[in-house]
Amino acid sequence: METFQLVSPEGVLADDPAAADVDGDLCRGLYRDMVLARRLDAEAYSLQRQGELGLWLQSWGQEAAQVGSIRAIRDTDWVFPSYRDHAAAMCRGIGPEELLAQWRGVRQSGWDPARHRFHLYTLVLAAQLPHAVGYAMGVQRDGADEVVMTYFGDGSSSEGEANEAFNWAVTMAAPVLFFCQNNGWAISTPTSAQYGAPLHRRAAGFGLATQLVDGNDVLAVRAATARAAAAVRAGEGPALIEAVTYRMAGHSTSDDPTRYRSGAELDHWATLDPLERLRRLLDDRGWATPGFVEELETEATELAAEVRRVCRAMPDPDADAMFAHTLAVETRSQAAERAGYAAYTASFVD
Amino acid sequence: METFQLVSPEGVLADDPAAADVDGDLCRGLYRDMVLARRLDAEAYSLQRQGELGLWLQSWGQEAAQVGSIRAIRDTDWVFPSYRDHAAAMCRGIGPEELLAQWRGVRQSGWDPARHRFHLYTLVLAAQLPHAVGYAMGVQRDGADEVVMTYFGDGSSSEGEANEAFNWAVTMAAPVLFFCQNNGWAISTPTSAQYGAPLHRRAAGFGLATQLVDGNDVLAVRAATARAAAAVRAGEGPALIEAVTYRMAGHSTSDDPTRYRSGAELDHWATLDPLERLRRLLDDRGWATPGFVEELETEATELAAEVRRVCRAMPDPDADAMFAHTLAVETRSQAAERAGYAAYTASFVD
Amino acid sequence: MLTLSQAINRALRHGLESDPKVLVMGQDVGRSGGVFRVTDGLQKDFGADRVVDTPLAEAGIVGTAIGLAMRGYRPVCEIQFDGFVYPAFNQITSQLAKLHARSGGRITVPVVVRIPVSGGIGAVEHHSESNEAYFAHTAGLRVMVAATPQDGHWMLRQAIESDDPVIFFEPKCRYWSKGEVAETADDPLVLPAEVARTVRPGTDVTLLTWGSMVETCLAAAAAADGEGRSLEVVDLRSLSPIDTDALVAAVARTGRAVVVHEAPTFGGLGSEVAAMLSERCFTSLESPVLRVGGFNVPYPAARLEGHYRPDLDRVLDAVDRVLAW
Amino acid sequence: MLTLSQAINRALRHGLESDPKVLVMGQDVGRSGGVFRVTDGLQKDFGADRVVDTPLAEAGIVGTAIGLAMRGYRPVCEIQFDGFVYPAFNQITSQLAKLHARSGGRITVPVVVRIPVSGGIGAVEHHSESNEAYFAHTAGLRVMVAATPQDGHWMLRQAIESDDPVIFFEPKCRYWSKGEVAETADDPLVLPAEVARTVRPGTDVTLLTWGSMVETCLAAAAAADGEGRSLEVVDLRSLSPIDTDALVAAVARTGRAVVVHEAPTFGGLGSEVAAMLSERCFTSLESPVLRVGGFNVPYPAARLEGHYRPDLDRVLDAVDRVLAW
Ligand SMILES: Cc1ncc(C[n+]2csc(CCOP(=O)(O)OP(=O)(O)O)c2C)c(N)n1
Ligand SMILES: Cc1ncc(C[n+]2csc(CCOP(=O)(O)OP(=O)(O)O)c2C)c(N)n1
Ligand SMILES: [Mg+2]
Ligand SMILES: [Mg+2]
Repeated sequence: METFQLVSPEGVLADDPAAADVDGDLCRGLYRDMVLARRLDAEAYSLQRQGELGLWLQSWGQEAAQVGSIRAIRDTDWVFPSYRDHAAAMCRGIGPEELLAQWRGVRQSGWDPARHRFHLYTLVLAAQLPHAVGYAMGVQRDGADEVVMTYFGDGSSSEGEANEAFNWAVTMAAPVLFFCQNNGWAISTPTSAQYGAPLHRRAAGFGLATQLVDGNDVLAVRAATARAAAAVRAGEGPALIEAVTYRMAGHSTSDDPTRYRSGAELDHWATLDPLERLRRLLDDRGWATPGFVEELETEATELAAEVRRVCRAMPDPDADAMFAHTLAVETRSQAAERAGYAAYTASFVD
Repeated sequence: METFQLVSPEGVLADDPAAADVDGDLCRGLYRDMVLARRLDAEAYSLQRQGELGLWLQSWGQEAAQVGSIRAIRDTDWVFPSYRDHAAAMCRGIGPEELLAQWRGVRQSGWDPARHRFHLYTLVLAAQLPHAVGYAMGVQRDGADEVVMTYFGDGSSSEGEANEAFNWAVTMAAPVLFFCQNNGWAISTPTSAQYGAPLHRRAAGFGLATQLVDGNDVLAVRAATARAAAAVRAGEGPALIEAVTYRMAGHSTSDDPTRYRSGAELDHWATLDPLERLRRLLDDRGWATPGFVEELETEATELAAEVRRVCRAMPDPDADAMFAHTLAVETRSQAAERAGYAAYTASFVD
Repeated sequence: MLTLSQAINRALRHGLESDPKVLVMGQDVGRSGGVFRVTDGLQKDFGADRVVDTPLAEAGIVGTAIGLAMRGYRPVCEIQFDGFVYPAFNQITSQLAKLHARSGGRITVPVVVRIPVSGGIGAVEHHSESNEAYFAHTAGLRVMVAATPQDGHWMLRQAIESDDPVIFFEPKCRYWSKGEVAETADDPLVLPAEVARTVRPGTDVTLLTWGSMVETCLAAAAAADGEGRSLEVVDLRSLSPIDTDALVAAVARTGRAVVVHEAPTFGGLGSEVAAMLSERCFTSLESPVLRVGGFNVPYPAARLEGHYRPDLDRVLDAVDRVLAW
Repeated sequence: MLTLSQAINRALRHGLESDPKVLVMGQDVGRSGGVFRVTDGLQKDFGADRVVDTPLAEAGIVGTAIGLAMRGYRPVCEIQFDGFVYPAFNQITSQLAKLHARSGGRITVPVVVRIPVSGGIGAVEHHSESNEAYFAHTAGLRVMVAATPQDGHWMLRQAIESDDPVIFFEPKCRYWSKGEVAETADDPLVLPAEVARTVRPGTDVTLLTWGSMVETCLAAAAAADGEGRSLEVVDLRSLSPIDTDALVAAVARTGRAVVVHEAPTFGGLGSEVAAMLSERCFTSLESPVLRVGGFNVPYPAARLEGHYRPDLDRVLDAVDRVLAW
């Protein structure tokens, strides 16, 4: 299968019907999404280095895959993300405090999934895939005009649960769109040690409609996702998109990628940077007006400041929060445990 | 993919190079394997009905798939079966007592896997597939000239572990041959509710070399398996064979298949019976000499008698057997538990 | 009088009838009505969209049920046998049990996982396990076990109505045993799900038990009666939470307790009960709390299960020992 | 002096050197040397065929290890974090634990499953669980936990040499702490794997603990010492089997016991220890056996783990209570 691309690394837009709706507004919007996401990501990274966050998993390099896909579906569509999907989350209106809370360790999740139609991050690899399929079965039963999209990584595709989800979705003809960000690595494991045949081929074997797309080309991702989502919406069955991209940073702030991958590889992918590629197109077409560029830079700087501010401002949670939501209806023994611990801690206060 | 067939339901042998080595001896041998297997199966069924076995899962209808495949590999190759593979087990020299012990409930397994290079039956669906892959990784490391074959059903292919095994085998280029007996049903679930794309297509997507074969055509199964095993042996990577067959009986002696499938379907498959098909070829060619037919009938009758005899003769196990093999080296607390129970039971004997 | 299996079937039917969001899903639950006929007739009456025959994938069953629950549905999943719940263990422990807490209470996952459990039917391996301890130790789940048709019906209805995930065990050796089932929810025989039930009063020793062993304990109590010993039998019903106050009150009265369950005693849920009672009844206990259960071995071949499963004699032997203390 | 992580690394290296059948396998164990650097340098020295970076599939890791073991290999698998062992739960409980019994002793499966376990490092969800109770309750497994570099090295070597499957827990908050490691197997400090170790003698109260909590109990004992209370600390080391005789002897001496572990106490392995001691030390106990552990809630967000994990104060609080009885 050929990799679908609309914008060359040099920033040249292909003469393709899929690019028919491309204009300055669209490109500026997507560029803004990506710039802000990268800024938040970089800021969170340095906050982790300063000890303000316990951990951070960078989305650096994968902005086009995330922004292109989430901007291609409707706000009423539901998303089941993985854990590195900060750019997608931001497009759904999730703010810095909500995004950072989990990584600061003050809560286990930051946002209200229902409000953003964006589920919590799932850290157990691939576990969100059956959730997405089940949710889509609900959409089906409701007769609703909605598509369910779920993000996962190349490594996660090896888990049994991922493959059960692929098969289940096809069998049930559930309106779900699997979106794989193939960033080449699962921590230190390259895709060559992860599977012997490309994921998009495997997915086709399951009966999913598949597309392989250049994940660093935001316009291609957007067009491919729009096409796939439209087919899913039309009841043509579930689909899978494999977006080829690259994780520019380490796996997480605990990881040292120089142990397992070469500088040359990194240099190569740096030339394919998704932001620069779109910026070339913007510049070429004269769409990057000085006003836009300056405003965006201001906005990014303000965002960075806000990220720092809200992060540092997050107070440590109260012990009581630990007991609050184990069950929807607290049991007597849990209430006793909670009260017991409160009395115990109170005994230390003079 | 077209279904590979060598003998038509009418018993006509195709003019195919894969049939070049077909002769009377070969066909008589395969026919004998199938006849004996069916006889054992029928006998075990009636023993269950008489209360001599707790449960029995019939292989009736699937003899060609099993005999054709296991006769195509070498005795030095290893097999990881499922639980309905009695015909295959018999070809590996596993006797009636060994086969029935588990279903009579006197032991949890009947035979020595190493002696027959035939692993225990695995009742947890698909759990044997990763074992086969791991075993094949061992073969690989030993540089041994062996192939590992594993049987599983259409339903089992939906389990996460099955798919992990497919992917793993391809990634590791392990010398394993997955053999699916697609008998149309997983208890009451037809393949149409099991998956949306045929298994052989899915397997190809994983990067397995695949073949679709008429599972009621013992010569086709044998030829396809021989071909696949040769490729695996030659280091060309793992393979999968999907053999289309039919479970003529209920899922087990506890199952009433009339609740979920039609008599017409059964009638149709009765016309495709693997034994009759080979018998037609034998008759056509004059390979079914009267001596052969009579001897086989005698042998089958004797086998049936032996099945009844060894089954009824199996004594109930001693309580001590329950404690015997929890760990390779018994712990002090287990020894104490065992001794305590022995003392307790002894206290009842006057 | 209904069998346990019929009582459960009616509870499912009630759920499907009274709430369009209730779904039944699992392997062979539809056309065939389940391997124990528990879902018999439901697909015919409610359709294949609400009584769903699923692919053969337990993680998929629980995982998609979670997704359906997030969409507002109330799936009741069936795992075909106790020994086949393990492929779903990840979805149950890391997702089903934790989503409410992880989401700060924003997500509820009202999923019921029904599991035919325990031995006594002469089954082959993996079909006779008593694995309640794994789930009871998992915070975020409710764990219930129905020993009677009454509980099979009413406790399952409560489970379906609960906004919390529930692991619902059905002792398969009791599927065909009959019992009364109350007609209405306000019948005094219908207890809240979290409450232990004294199924037989007694004064000398308290037997604490659940599921497949309730009947065994009742038989033991009847036999002891003949020897002038008065055994109390308490059915825990809810295994998480445990109705500790009721258990403590019972044992404080008799001063002697034996915990009886089918799972191996080593690390079994009986150890929680015994540890808790030993602590809270420290001054009123006249003898140690004993545990009677399976041995620390994998469930054995069918013809050995009579040795493995606690029976009347082993229960009475423990009773003798606590009384002789 | 080695860190726990280095001590384990050397045990793996020893296994790889001394037996060509030993393999190390798991996610990222090769080139990167593991997320905790435990397998650092092994692939470089022993090659990618013996130190195997696997696909991202836990059932596959344990399942293929079983197959390799049947072929005569001795795989040592790594599960990257405690919370990610559940996808392998089916292979562990229904296959790894049972194959020896199911085969009537004909098959041995010498597989070690190494699991970094417990909290205390400020990790995100699923990275801090103490799930030993699930495995200890599973007949057919040996369960060990190394609280010190000494045990990290020698007990792991014993685990690798064992013909039984072993779940080997490594408390991740101890990976960087240093300790002596004996040079030779006949050093008296090298204990058999099944034996509990009295890490600090004492006369007033026995603290029974393991893994991440050994250090906490030692700190509590040191603090209590200042107040004139003599606490004994026993590290169980082996969680299945448990060295019950040693525990009983210790508690019979002091008459008072507190079990301390990080997992939720409800249904935790501490309940087995407490139930067993309450039974066997019935007459010598001067107060109930208390349990100190995690609460019955999912492991909380990192900034709450200080509340969740037992600390010196909570241990001493329990000590006060048993002494005040
Ligand atoms: C079930 C499970 N196993 C292991 C891990 C540990 N782990 C976290 S991320 C990761 C690699 C994931 O790779 P991929 O799916 O490609 O996503 P990426 O990090 O590249 O975005 C691993 C092994 C986990 N989180 N969950
Ligand atoms: C993990 C697991 N889930 C469920 C079952 C119960 N069960 C036993 S056989 C069966 C159907 C298997 O179908 P298939 O794989 O097609 O094999 P067949 O019986 O047709 O030979 C089911 C659901 C099981 N044994 N293991
Ligand atoms: Mg990746
Ligand atoms: Mg089948």
